[in-house]
Amino acid sequence: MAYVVPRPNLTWKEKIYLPSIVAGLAITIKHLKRMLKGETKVVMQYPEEKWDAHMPEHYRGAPTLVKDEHDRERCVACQLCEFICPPRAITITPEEIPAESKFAKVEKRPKEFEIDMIRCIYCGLCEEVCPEQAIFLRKDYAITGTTRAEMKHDKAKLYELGGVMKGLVHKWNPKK
Amino acid sequence: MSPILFYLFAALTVCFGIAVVANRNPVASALCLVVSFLGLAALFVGLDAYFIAVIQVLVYAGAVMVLFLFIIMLLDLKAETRRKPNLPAYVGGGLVALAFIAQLWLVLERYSAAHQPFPTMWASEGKSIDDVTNVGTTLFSVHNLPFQVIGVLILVATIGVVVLSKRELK
Amino acid sequence: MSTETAAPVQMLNVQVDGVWHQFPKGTRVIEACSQAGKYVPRYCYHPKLSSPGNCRMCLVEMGMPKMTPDRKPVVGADGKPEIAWIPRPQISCAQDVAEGMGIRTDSPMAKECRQGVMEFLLINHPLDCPICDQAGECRLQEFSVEYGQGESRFLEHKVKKPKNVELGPRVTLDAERCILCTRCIRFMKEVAHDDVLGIVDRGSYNSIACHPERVLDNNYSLNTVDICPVGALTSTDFRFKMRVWFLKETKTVDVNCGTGSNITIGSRENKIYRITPRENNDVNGVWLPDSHRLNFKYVADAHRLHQPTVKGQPVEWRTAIAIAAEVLKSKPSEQIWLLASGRQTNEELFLTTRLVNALNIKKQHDILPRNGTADGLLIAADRNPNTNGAKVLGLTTSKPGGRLKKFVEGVRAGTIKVVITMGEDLTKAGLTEEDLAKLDAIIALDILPNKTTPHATVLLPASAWVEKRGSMINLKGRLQRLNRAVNAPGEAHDDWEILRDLIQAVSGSNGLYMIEDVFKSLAAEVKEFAGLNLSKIGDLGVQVIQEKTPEPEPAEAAK
Amino acid sequence: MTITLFHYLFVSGLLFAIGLAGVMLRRNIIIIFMCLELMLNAANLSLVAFSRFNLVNGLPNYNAQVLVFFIITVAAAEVAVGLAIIVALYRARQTTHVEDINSLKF
Amino acid sequence: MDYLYSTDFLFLVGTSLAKTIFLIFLVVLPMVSYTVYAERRVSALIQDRVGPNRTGFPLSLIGGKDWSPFLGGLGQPIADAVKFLLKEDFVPAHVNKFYFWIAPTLSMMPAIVTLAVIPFGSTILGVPMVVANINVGVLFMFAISSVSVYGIVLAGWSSNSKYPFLGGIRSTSQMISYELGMGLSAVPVLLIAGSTSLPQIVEYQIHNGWMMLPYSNGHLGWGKTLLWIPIIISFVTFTISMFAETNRLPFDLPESETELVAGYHTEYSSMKFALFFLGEYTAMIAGSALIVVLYLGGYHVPGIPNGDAQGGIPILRHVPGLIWGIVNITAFFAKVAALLFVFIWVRWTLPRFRYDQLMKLGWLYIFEIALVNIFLTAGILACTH
Repeated sequence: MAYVVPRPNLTWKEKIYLPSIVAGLAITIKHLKRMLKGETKVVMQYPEEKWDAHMPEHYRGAPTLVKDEHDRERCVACQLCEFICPPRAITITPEEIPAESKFAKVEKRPKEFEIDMIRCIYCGLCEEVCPEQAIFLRKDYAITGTTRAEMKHDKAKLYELGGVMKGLVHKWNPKK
Repeated sequence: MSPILFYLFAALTVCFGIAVVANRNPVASALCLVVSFLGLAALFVGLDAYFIAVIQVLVYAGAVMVLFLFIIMLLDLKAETRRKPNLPAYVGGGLVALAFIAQLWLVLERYSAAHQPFPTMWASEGKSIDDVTNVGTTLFSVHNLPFQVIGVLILVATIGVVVLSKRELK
Repeated sequence: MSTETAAPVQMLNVQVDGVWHQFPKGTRVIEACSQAGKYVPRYCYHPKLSSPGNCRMCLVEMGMPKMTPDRKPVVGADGKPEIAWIPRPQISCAQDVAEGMGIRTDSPMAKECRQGVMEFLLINHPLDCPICDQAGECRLQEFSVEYGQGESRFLEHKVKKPKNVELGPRVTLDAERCILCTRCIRFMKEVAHDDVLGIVDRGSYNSIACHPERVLDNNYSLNTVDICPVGALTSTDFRFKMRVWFLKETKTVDVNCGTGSNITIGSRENKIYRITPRENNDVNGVWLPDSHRLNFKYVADAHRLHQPTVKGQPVEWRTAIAIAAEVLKSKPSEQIWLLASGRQTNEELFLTTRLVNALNIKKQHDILPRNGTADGLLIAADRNPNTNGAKVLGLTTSKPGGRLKKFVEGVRAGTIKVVITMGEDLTKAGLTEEDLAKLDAIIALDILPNKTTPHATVLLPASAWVEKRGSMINLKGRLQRLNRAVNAPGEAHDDWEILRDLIQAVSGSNGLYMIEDVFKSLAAEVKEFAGLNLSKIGDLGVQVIQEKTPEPEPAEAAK
Repeated sequence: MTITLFHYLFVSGLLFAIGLAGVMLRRNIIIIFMCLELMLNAANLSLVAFSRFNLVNGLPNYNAQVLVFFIITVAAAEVAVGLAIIVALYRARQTTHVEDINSLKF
Repeated sequence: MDYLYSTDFLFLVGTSLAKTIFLIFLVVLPMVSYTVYAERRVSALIQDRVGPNRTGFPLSLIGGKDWSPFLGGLGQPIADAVKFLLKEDFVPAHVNKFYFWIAPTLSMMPAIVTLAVIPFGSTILGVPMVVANINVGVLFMFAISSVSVYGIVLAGWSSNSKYPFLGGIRSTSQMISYELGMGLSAVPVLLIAGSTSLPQIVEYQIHNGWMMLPYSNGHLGWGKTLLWIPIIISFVTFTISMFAETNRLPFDLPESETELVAGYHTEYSSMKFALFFLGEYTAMIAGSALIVVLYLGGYHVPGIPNGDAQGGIPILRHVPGLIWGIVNITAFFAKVAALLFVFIWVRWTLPRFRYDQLMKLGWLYIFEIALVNIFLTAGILACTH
């Protein structure tokens, strides 16, 4: 059912609108004056001032892939992050780990893992969904590039950004 | 008016006039008509009728043709581009137009005054070449009654348009 | 339906979760519960296989009517018999319903039983779902969410079993994930009649294995992957290629033989990853031969034709069609021959008949027969999927390929100058490449290069069967529907569009803009299709030819 | 070569002929309407030309220009009404093609 | 024919050309780009932000020590221009190519052409500072600016997409509606000045005080005071109509971002988009210039002589006229700049109208008030003269 918004009954004086227009103009010019006098506090001037030092622990920067302290890939290419990613920034090509590899127990790894940083919205869902704790949003936020290709982070780049993350991961746990 | 400018604007007017008829797309036709009217306004300037020239642009190019364009776009007329041209009508219409032009030529050729150059303008005392003033004076003094009638006509037209464009109340 | 049956099946009153239902005699309890809307979880039970009752997942509470000492059922306050509940849970998959039986599928005991069974099943399960291919369609995942408990209480080391075992050329086993439901063993024994699988070792070390010196290489081996409720058996071909939740499922029909098995194509971003059978008890049940299932790779071949060519030179479609029409119009109709195909859909065949009519080449057309041997299960001897369609539309005689001999002679004698081929290799019809070089012109629709395409004057890239919509009639006279799973590569068009344009170029307008329009004209002109449209065919098809058509004799046709 | 009254009158005549031809050739009522405007303007051109040609006290004959002024005014009113009619017609018949508007009542 | 080769003619052509180049390339186009910059800066200041403040001139390109942020922010318009020129000029596949290409030009040209009749200064070395001194100047401005609607309509129509089309349709009806109000609003001024020639209107104001500042020439009088009332009404309605004609907020319905993405230029990019932008701001400048000429005394500053060292305070007449000519031009553009600031100020203060409100305002208030105002002016004039 449509809801009818009650309209206020304006007096004749209000209906001319001109006084209120003038009042509005006065307000805006007051702001302008205060800005010119430097009385208004303005935002941080980014490239010169940075808040890197005050960055909170939960800051969500660029998504990266991590290895554990034994240089083992955590990612098993389950593609859940690819599935959950709202802007579809992640593309994973899975492959089987060859039997002669010392990590063959895990059977599967990403052959290619790409995150398109032009698309990424830093929502952190990939980190949240990852069953192997392989993807983390690190604190790099100024991701720039001069070409589209450059903004597509591949597996090597992602591991380079991510570095090492210590701790036990499910698939290496002999009890599981 | 310099002959070069006259021929330029006359050619503009006539060519775009032809394009109005020749174009199958109504939007293109309307735009060609606008250009034709602008050329016509330039011809008026050449005849020292500045006021009329400006009114021509203001009313025709600025208002009437915008209205045309507006209606054409609103109705989204594309049907005609799909229709087959009616050949006999084309030939007939072309012939009539040509006959008219030929006749005009014959008449004008024999009209000796038409081949005299335009006399030079000069202003006697008390009068100026400010043609807004002059047209205005003539309009309000000599042609006052027709002017009033025109006013009534416009009023009637306004009412007519309002009535017509109202959706019929059933 | 049941009114026509001679002996009506006896209906039994059964109480399911407090509500009384009627089921025909002989219904399994587990099926009865499903029909009553109470799904009972199961691992080992499969409606097409025998019931060993070894997974214990389908435990329910059961009871029989309470009897008075004089063997009369005790009637309760509601006028229905009272039920004497059996104190211990029963498996519902190995028992038929009986008169007055009571079933409780969601009683506390049933729930607790399932929870316990789930916990036991997961004791030695590796829980490697992020790696496992079954994830997403895994019963173990689904039921542990629905009926299991949240956490594992198991603290010991899990039993290690063989992983990544090649059971056969197409099936890989991960014994750790196996829950020993034995569906695969029973399938091989009961359906494929190739008793190659069994269980070896004892107790916790039980695992599936092939008989010594045998491998699982049966042509139906991949069905074991389908029926495996967990990720123990996986398809080597599909292994680690793509997660199943990404796959767009397209319901369509197999075209490798006349059976027309119902299938589901799993594709993602224009690439086909796998083909699985789709249940249709009138055609293929729930099975599909491996050879049919894996025969889709050629669709994504790098050599696919993707641009129309005229004498090898790439041209625009408009030009190609115009040149083809020019060629056809320049020759008298006696010199033109059209080789249609049993792989075309009904719509394409219908437009082909229109082309035949437009060119006035009566009796100068046929299809190429394709014969093999029937395997007695799902593979038919006729390897053309739509021979019946070609017969119905009059593009071939009751003996497909009967006119080919005359055709070959005509070409060799020089009386036939122009050949149109609908995706068939002319060398398979009996011509040699020298014969092809002799022809004035060949107009070929095809998807891949073959021996004919280099000789084609006008080569028109068409769509493969997974790239088009349409319908086909299988050998049993069932009209079934094809659907588009992926898009055709490059500039390749749908066959019916090519034919439409060709007919238009040869004979003028025909006003068809959608495949639905084509079917509409088809339904208006051919009695078998009367009253139908593409959506009415449905996913399971409609029987359009009632009498059983005799299959072509393999011995004679395989010349 | 100087430009004489002849030139202006001939251009005016040409424009009129074009408008006339358009009215006869075209079947789209809006185009016909535009061609009518073209004819009116052709008349305006000859009026202004004559006004300039027949000087009164060294000034153009402003009676002619006033007439042009009237024509423009009436034409504008006519266009407004005409287009309103066309829109009403289109609403009723979904066409602006004169050959399709052939029944007396609708 | 002889006239074409006479010195008079060559002088006329030469000075006109010089004036055109000065006006368009040296004044108006830089003014346009810096108006855009001012728009961004003022809006930022009004909204307690900083605005574009860092694009300087890269001095390193011309041998500077390092890339110094010289005059922070003032390089922004140049950077914008470079960006517009270098951006990919994307033409969507579904557009009507010819009209799509011609529309930006059509929206830019009328705005520039109207500048021709604006007297932007008194005289310099005896040459009047107006490109074309025609006696129907006001009408000419109205006529040409009414043609500018074609650019917008064609852009909307040829884009072949919903938002531009709606923007085009809105714009057409809006501009036609407010043209009437604008024309009628200006009539009292024409009645009082007794001329439609813009230089003559300025002349009148020099002798009789500015329209909006009737006592600026130092003379008082009953008639003048009475006439002030209709002039103020006329000024207000004219300014409001001018806002609507230039599609500025609160009348920017043709390109209202919240409803139509960007209205008629949604599908445009790169230089074609820049032309629309330039056209809009040029129209703004032309409109402001017209207001200055009609109501604010044009180039005149009380007490300052004109370029021929006529009028003004007697002592100043001994200073060379050239200086006063330049002072007049500066005064004119200073007035225009002040009005442009008002345009921007209003934009960042008032919210957008609803479409029916806009039409109601145009047809029921502005139009009626302007009409009554004409009679009022005529009555006062008849009584006092």
